[in-house]
Amino acid sequence: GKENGNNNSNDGSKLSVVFVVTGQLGDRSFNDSAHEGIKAMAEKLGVETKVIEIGRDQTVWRPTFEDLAEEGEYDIIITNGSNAGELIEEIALEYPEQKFILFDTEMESEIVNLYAISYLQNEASYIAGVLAALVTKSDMEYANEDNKIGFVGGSEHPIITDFLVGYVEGAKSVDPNITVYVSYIGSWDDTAKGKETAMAQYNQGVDIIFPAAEQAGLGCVEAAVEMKKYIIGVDSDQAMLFKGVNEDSANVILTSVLKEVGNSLVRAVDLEQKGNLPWGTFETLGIKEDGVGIARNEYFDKNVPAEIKEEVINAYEQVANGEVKVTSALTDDSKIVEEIIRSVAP
Amino acid sequence: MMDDTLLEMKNISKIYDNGVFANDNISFIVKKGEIHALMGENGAGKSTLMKILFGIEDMNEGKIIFDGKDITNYTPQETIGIGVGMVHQHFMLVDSLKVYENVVLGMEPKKGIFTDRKKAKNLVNEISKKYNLNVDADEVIKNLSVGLKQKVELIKVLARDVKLLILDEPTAVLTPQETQELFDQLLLLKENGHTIIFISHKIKEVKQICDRVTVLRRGKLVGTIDIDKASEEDISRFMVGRDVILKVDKSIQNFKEIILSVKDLSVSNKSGIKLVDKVSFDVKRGQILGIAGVEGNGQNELVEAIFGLRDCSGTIEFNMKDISDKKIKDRREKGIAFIPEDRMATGLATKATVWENLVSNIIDSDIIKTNKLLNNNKIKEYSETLIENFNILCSSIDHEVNMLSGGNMQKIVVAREFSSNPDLLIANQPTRGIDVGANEFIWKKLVELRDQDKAIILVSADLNEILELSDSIIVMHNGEVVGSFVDSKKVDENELGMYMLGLKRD
Amino acid sequence: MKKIKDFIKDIETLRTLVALSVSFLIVFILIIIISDSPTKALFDFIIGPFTSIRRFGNVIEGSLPLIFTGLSVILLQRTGHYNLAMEGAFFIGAVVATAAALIFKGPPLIILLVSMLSAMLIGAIITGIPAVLKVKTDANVLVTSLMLNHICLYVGMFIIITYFQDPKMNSNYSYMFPDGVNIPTIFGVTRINYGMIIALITVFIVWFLLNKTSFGYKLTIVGKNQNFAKYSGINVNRLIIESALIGGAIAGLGGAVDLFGMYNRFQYSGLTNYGWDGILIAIVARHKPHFVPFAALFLSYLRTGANILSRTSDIPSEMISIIQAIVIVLISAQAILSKYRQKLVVEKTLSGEVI
Amino acid sequence: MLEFIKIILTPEFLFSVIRVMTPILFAALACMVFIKGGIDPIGIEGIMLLASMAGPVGGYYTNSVIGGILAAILISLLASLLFGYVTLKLKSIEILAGIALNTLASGLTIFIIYYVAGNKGSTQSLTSKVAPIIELKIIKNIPYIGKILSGHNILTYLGIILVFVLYYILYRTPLGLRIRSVGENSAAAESVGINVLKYKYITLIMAGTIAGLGGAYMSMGYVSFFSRGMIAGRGFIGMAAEAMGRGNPYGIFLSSALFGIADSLATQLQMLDFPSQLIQTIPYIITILGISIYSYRHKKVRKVI
Ligand SMILES: Nc1ncnc2c1ncn2[C@@H]1O[C@H](COP(=O)(O)OP(=O)(O)OP(=O)(O)O)[C@@H](O)[C@H]1O
Ligand SMILES: Nc1ncnc2c1ncn2[C@@H]1O[C@H](COP(=O)(O)OP(=O)(O)OP(=O)(O)O)[C@@H](O)[C@H]1O
Ligand SMILES: [Mg+2]
Ligand SMILES: [Mg+2]
Repeated sequence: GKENGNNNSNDGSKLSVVFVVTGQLGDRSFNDSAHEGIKAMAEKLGVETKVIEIGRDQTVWRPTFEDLAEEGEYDIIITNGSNAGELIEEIALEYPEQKFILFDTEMESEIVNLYAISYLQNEASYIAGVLAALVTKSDMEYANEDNKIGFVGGSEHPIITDFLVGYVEGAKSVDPNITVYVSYIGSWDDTAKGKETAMAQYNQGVDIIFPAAEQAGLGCVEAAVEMKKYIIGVDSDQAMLFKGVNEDSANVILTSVLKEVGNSLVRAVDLEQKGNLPWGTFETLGIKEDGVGIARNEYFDKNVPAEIKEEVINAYEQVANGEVKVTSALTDDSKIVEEIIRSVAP
Repeated sequence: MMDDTLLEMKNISKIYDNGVFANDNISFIVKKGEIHALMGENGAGKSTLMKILFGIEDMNEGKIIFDGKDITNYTPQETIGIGVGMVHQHFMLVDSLKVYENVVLGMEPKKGIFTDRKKAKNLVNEISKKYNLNVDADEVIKNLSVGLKQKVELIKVLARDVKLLILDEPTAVLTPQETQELFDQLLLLKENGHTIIFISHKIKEVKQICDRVTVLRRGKLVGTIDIDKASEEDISRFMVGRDVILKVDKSIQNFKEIILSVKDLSVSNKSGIKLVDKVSFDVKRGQILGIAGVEGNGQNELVEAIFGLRDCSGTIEFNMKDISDKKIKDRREKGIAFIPEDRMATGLATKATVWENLVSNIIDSDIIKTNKLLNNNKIKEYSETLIENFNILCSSIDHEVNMLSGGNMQKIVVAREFSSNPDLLIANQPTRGIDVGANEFIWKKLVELRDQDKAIILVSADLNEILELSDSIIVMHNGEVVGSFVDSKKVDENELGMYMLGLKRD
Repeated sequence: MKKIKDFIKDIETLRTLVALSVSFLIVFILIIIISDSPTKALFDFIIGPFTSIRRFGNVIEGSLPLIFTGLSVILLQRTGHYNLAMEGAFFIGAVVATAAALIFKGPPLIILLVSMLSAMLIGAIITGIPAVLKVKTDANVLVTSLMLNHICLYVGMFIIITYFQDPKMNSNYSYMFPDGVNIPTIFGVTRINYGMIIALITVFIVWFLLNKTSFGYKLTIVGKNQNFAKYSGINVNRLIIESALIGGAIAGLGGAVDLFGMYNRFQYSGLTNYGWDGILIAIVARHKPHFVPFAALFLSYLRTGANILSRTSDIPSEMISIIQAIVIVLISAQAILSKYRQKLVVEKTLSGEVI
Repeated sequence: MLEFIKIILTPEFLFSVIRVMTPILFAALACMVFIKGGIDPIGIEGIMLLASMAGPVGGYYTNSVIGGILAAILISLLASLLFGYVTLKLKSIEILAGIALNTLASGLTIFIIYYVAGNKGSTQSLTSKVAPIIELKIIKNIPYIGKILSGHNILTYLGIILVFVLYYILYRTPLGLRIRSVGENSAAAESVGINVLKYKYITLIMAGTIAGLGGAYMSMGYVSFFSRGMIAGRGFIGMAAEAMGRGNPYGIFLSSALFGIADSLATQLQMLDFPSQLIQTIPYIITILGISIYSYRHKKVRKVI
């Protein structure tokens, strides 16, 4: 390793980054998305990369980061900041030579070797809410009379609530009288339970569900296929994951709420290579910045009727140009957030 | 090799994992068609030798030849295959299974892929009828008394067609009548050409049915002699190295005040049947009260209820105070001690160490404590004293009890219960499985206790023991007291037998 | 002359060493198959934990919660029941300690004490429930305790999320503990903290209870034969409950110590699994409290090494669990050397070298 | 509330109970066999996890459902026999080996699917093979009942049939008698010439096969792919169901059904506006209450008579 990892553009050698996964790869969610970004960096930017998985057991997090910072083998350590943020701040102060990029978090203190990216997932799920509310009343093949849509979360979690509140607001913007069923699986892994939870909602007349439950959400997709209902994917473009493997699944996923973790990381590292990354700040990426969005893939084109598409795109623009301000579970008062969610409860 | 040799064990040595030298170069021969007794003090190595023969224990050295075949390394399966059957000293029964299931285990009659249950039950019924062993084929083992379990074990081997039958202390838990019946059957088997190895501590029994006796002492062979040529005294001398006279000298009766008074005590079983039915009696200081009865007539339940191991109705007064609501702990503290019938299930924690089993009744007392804390030195001293006094053969007090021989286990129970110097000792089959020497010793101890004006309730399947020791006797039949004799000298064996079988009552 | 007892002890030690070597050998072979630089990988795994003070600190820190749950398991299972509620007790102990630390006001030391005591109390209640149900209704302890663990998790998360969640955090974390409400570290570089002292005191107390008091003796007897215990005049039911209460209190305390020693706010997102680890620890320590710290250190060492391995080498992180499984199983393999042992005992006995 | 009772009475709800019950039933039956043969069942979770991984992978390679199920059974047999080797031959402590097996499985499954499917989370990218749904000819047309009982996965019916089959094997055949005797008192079994080891291995094979079917159900019936950690404690719940059913196949069937009901109930309640975590405790609370009341009555009955 090198004795320190701070300078890179100067000595001309390759920039090196390490992605520390505080969870596991294969979540088809933000970790995988970030991983895609890392791969892209290696390919397009010629960056040297390494991925280390350290799981959810927090006791090993600190030693890992400290070891990495102390060895200084990598110029930049990239990791998810929503859980590890506080820890990284401490370590960043302890090892000012080591640079860190955090995603999914906002940093309040201005630490010069730290850069953070957060995502306005509520904005993207607002669009999803709009779509869902339109679909449930439409005469699409799997839609029914009832004015009911669903949301399935892994467990209660601020980020999940952020998804939820945007979704609800979007749906309400279409029809204030809509009913939104909300269930939590109680697990991020249990696909069978995910399926069970979605089926229970579908049995109540819900015809479209937005699951934000990592892997467990895959069970919801199965429920949709089996019961001939709709799903909105989360984080990555999930319909495309099924393309060619399982067309039935791909066809029930009308769109996906995207959180462009990978792209934003590539952008940040690109900036760093050019010496332009504003260390010590954080950026918040919303629809306007293309940090979040919804997937407009072939299945969206094929399966969503034109008039709905139009209204969805309309909403997209409204959010992008700031006409619509979406409530956030991360920054707004929790009372207000609860109020909104409760207003559409069955 | 002589023609009439069935079994030859040659130079057998066995050292257990813990370093105990259980068999040291033992050789002996069993002839076809004989009943061969194996005798020796507790821990002499009899059971070990038989387990080796049967294939359940490995030996370190030696050779076994059966019917001309070398069976040294046979598994039990193979041993059974060539016609050897064994009744173990401690039951080899599966508790939750029924009697007939235990009997046919390993040789189940089949109907298609299923067990032919009818056939299995018939088999049990046939054998129990033929050998007069009355057991209900459908009863679950764990509900059976020790005596009945022993019968199941016998049925188990008898159901298998065996050439050589090994019986490890089968009579320890049988009543005299049952023993006689068993002997009749053994003799019958012998006539039919079967060979039997018979382990017992009772010289009388051995004299009665055996042809030859091999004696072990401390793991070594002492020798084999013909029964005809030896008297009882000879045999005991051969075994223990001295004369043992199983007789006690008792001073004349000198009863003091009543210490225990039982009134209308009743005990019911699961299905509401009365096992003990309104029993009343008194025990006085300085008295040994024998309770006679055929196994299973409520003696057991009665004494367990007195000690608090069973729910019961009626009153139990000890030293003039009603103790029927008291916990066992209180009863013990008030001065009652109890030797239970079943040492393996109740009397010992066999997986615990020797010292742990020896101190259980004094764990809260200061005898083994300093400043309220257990003191290892005191424990050691205390345990070793008991071991020495009661002549318990064990190499370390830290060994698990299940590494001891059966008789030595029993001695641990007896030693512990005597150690608290109780006012009332309830002794249920105290000498079960104990060698003559130790038997004599325990008898002496019982009488000593009585002479110190303590009281003793003695339950025994051994009528001889009851008659020999008791000052007074009550007889139980079907849960009731059918006869009581303030002076035991006023009754003889035959008369007691009539009472016990319910042919006569007061 | 040597006592046979001591001699057997020597063989036992030898067996453990052989088992350890065999398991490392297997791990080594696995590593050779998977890794491109096996020697470095093996070095990182075995020597890695000793290459810096901080890493060695990790080993010691990691053993702390294991000591508590290991001791807890020893007590919980002493009476022969399969009470697994230490997992829930550990977790809920941390939850309640958090609540106490955030609710009570006062000098930090007092808050700490109150928090730890509340953690012990709730831990005792949790493990006590299966025991009481067993005694009163004869409900199977395994079932009730397994169920309770889930209840602890969900109720604990409910409490944290509903009452103590810090809205500033994008995660289910509680508010920060007040200043000074933590267990200070002993050595600067590492996170080894005074919780270690608490752990060692607990080890001593448990050892003392089990070996020096009639209470401990009685527990052992109840575990070995309940009928015999009853016949000996021991109040079996009371002991089953009491040992569960103490075991739970220790697990709860473990939760609090882990919380205040390693974190400055509540951050568990699920059950910690330290309870299950406790079973391993108890078994490896042969249910003897004074061996618990060593067993815990060993497991922690193994994990630290495996973590370093997965970080520095090309060995995938999943291999860690595989390696752990192999080592743990082989360590307890009694059959290793059993023939040799038997042979030695025979030889020594015959030659009269031992008594 | 009325609304809610209506939901519970719908055939869909009762149908879901059977679906939820199935993996627990398999787990509990496997545990039962383990315990009857005197083997600690704590490794069940890991065995089922391995099987649920092998199902889709096997199905993918053989391109057949049968191939998938056989692969699931095969791997759980291997795991079960490995456990047997380690505990019976090397004499490791069973609980320890069981926990180790669970640890091993959690790592190994991810390792393998990453190798096969290129993803550490699930095998979704493999074309799925699912065990067929069976419509019961006559029952199907009975109103209400038909909707509940017909149309389940073939493995579900197999599980229910197994309850009876196992009952007869264990309690009516020599094989069962021997397994039970070996499990309860191996010395006694040995003393009548039964080869204890052989029957231990038979136990392992039987229980392993059942656990394998349970695992296969998860990934080839319940859902159509394997995902990391997908057994999610169902093996342990199976252990609990076994204990609650007091080791009797019929009792186990009932307690598995109770788990199914409780779990489905909680899923329904999730949709109401209650704190989600508290609702998640419902199945566990019901279980504790259930077993306590049941055991208490059992105990009282035992005392009275
Ligand atoms: N962008 C996202 N899209 C979908 N789900 C998300 C997203 N971000 C977070 N979540 C959900 O919130 C959970 C919490 O994520 P986080 O990164 O804070 O930590 P975690 O360790 O995965 O959480 P936990 O241990 O509580 O499951 C994630 O497991 C994930 O399912
Ligand atoms: N499993 C064992 N492990 C260690 N030592 C044992 C074991 N079984 C028996 N021993 C020891 O071997 C010796 C012989 O025991 P054995 O049971 O053969 O005696 P025995 O002659 O049958 O005595 P008893 O008349 O009391 O039944 C005893 O000292 C005993 O402690
Ligand atoms: Mg609709
Ligand atoms: Mg013997």
